[in-house]
This record gives sequence, C-alpha cells and structure tokens, in this order.
Amino acid sequence: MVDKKVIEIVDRIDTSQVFSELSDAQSGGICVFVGTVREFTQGEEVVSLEFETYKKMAIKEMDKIASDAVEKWSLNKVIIRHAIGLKKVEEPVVVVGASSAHRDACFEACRYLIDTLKETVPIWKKEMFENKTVWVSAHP
Amino acid sequence: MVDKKVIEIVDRIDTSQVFSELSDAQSGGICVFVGTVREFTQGEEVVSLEFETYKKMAIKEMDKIASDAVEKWSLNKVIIRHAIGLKKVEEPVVVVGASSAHRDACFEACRYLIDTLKETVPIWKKEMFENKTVWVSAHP
Amino acid sequence: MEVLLFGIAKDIVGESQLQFTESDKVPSSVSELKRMISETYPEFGKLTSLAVAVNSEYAEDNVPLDRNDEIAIIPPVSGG
Amino acid sequence: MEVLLFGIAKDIVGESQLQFTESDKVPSSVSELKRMISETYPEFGKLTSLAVAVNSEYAEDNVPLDRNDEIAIIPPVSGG
Repeated sequence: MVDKKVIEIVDRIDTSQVFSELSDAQSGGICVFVGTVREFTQGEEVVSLEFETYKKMAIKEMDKIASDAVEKWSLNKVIIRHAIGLKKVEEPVVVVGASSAHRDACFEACRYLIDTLKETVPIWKKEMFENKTVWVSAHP
Repeated sequence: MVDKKVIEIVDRIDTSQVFSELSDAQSGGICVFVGTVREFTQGEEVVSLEFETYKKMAIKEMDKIASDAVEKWSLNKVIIRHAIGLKKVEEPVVVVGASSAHRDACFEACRYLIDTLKETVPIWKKEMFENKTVWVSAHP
Repeated sequence: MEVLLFGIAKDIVGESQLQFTESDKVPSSVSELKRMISETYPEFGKLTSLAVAVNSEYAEDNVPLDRNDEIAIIPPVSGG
Repeated sequence: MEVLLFGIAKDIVGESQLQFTESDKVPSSVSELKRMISETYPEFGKLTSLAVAVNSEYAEDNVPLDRNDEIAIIPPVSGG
C-alpha cells in the first residue's frame, strides 16, 4: 500500500515521478507546484541558492501541513518534498502536490501547501550573487 | 529554441516530462494540473471514458486560451495537452501548466487554463458504465 | 452543404455529417441551421446548449452560411 | 545547555551551537534565551523575526527551558 502522505527532504528532486506518486483511482484532479531557482532576483543575477534545514523539525512541520490539508480538503494523496544543498538556476527546489476527487480541492490545497511551507517550515535559503550572499527574508 | 506555448491533442499523455517542458531560467514557479479518470461518478462505477474532438477547432481554441493566459499573467511557458480516445481509470486525460517568475501568476493561470478549456474547447467525453453510456454535460 | 457532427450530435443524427442537397432547404444562417436540425431531430432541443462553428470558430446566430464554409454542430463540450 | 543555530543565526554567532555552561547564566525560558542572545549578539535584534523551537516545536515566550530539551534558534524561514 502506498502512503497517503509523502513528506521528504532530499538532496535532489526528480519531478518526473510526481504525478504517478499522486495518482489515485478516486481522484479526478492532481495539482502540483514546483518551485525552481530563478536567474534574476530584483534585477540581480543569482549564481545559485543554498538551502539549509533543521531536518527533524522541518519534517514535523511539513507533516502537520500535509495532515491539515488532507483533512480540510479530503485529499486522496499529498506530497511535500524539499531539496537542500546547493541549487543552480532552473533546478527544482520544492515540490508540493495534492490529488482529489474534484479540481477545486487540489488547487486550493496545493496553494495552501506551498504558502504554509514558506511561513512555518524551518528551511533557510541563501542567495549567492557574484559578489555577495544574502539570507532571504532575514532582514526587513 | 523551445516554444513558449505547447498546444497538443494526443492519443496518450506522458506526465513525466511536463516540468522539464515548462522549466525556464526566468521562472521561480511552475504550476501543473492533470485531470485523470475517476473510478466513481455520483456513486456509479465508471469503466472508462471516451474522448472525441473536432481537432482543428479544438487546437484553435486551446491556442486562444494559452495566448490569453500568457498575456494576462506574463507567463514564461504554457502547456495545454489533451488526450482523445478510450481512457481507463487513473489515466491522465488532460495536462495544463504554466511557468512564471512568481507563484501567484502560475497558480492563477493554471486554474484559468483548465476552467476555460472545459467551457470552450470542442472536446466531448462519454462515460462508459457497466450498462450504459452518457455524454457528459449534454443534458441539463 | 455539409455539416460536421460530433459527440451526442452524431448519435442523435446517426451520422458524422449532415447533408443539405436541395437548394431550397439549405440554411442561410446559423440560426436557421439550428432551427432546421431541431425540427428534424427534436432531441437537439433537449440539450443543455447548442452551438455552431463556422470555419472552426464559434459563430453567433446572425452569421450567414456559405456552401464553402466548414460548418459544425457543437453540442455541450465536456473536455478536461 | 546547548542551543542549535541555523541559517543567519549560525553566521551571526560563528558557530552551529551555543553553549550555556555556567549555571547562573543558563536561560530558564524562551523569552530569557531570546533576550540573552540579543544582548550578546545585537545582530539578532535586526532580524525580521526570531523564534525558538523546543524539542523541535515552535515555543512561545513563556515556555520554560530544561537542560535536556533540544533547543534551537529559528531565524526567519525562507524555504520554497
């Protein structure tokens, strides 16, 4: 039996299997969001991003988000997978997704998953530019 | 050079490449919706679905939807791909997706793509049950 | 004049095309085509909606029809 | 008492852990820990927010700290 929830912190994200992982005979819709490294931030060229985590706590927080979403939207399956380490431009850094009977639920749940992850999960992102590095969101 | 828009009607949908197809150095977010065949509709067990299209017109309508979305949300890439023919439970029947600098745009665009496709694109779905077939939405 | 039929429209008529051969019975506009097929096949009147495409674009009721146009009956769509 | 440091907190302190060894200087609550580190490292006062986790759960200011707890400073998160 496949788990209803997949919660993972990994070194490298493979996006090719995510729809198979979320597929379910009771689902008519699957919505997935992938966050990737963008070349420019506020006009400055990003060389790479580095992600760090407090893994034990991050897994707990991700699991809470997934459980809340499963309950609120009656999801059939849910995935939250975040990468850590150094990521180059275009590389995927996070995948969140949900499957549900109808599309309203999986769209709303998918948005909730990524929005809440960004607010509560202890993962930190350092932007590496040509001449400096910046911890994102650290300062007002 | 890769096209900004991918508009296709195919016999079989492969979901494994869609994030690669939508990936772009200027994008920080990719949102994809996959519609699949659900086992039960209003409590009745579906054996399979059959999709038929007026292909020339469907491609035109899908292209309009994609172009409108690219313009409205400044998308970097967009995909609308629909399958036709006989589809079994859990098989993907439609994939729509968008990539954009920030996630608001790709989420909203992805929702627009599937909602508008269902309203305007000349594709027809027949539900095959054990003892009957029903053209979906044909009757009030 | 040929009219393409899809989905339930094809099932109602029992063919994938409608032929209008006698010149006095060829519909001259979208609205006339809709009226003629609904008279001949009352099942069309029971559908949720009924649209017509001319040259693979949705066409309003007042659009005139020409023999050389590609004309299609578009019953309620249900893709996705 | 050991306090785990991540992200910019690690950079500010220059270590991945803070050690409180002298018993009279061990913080007894989340709020006391926050005050002590902000006094020693004023850079913490410039952050957008500053949270503390006790046993890998976010902890309010009034939560007491015990030597056996796993304690961590959580600077503003930025995953995704």
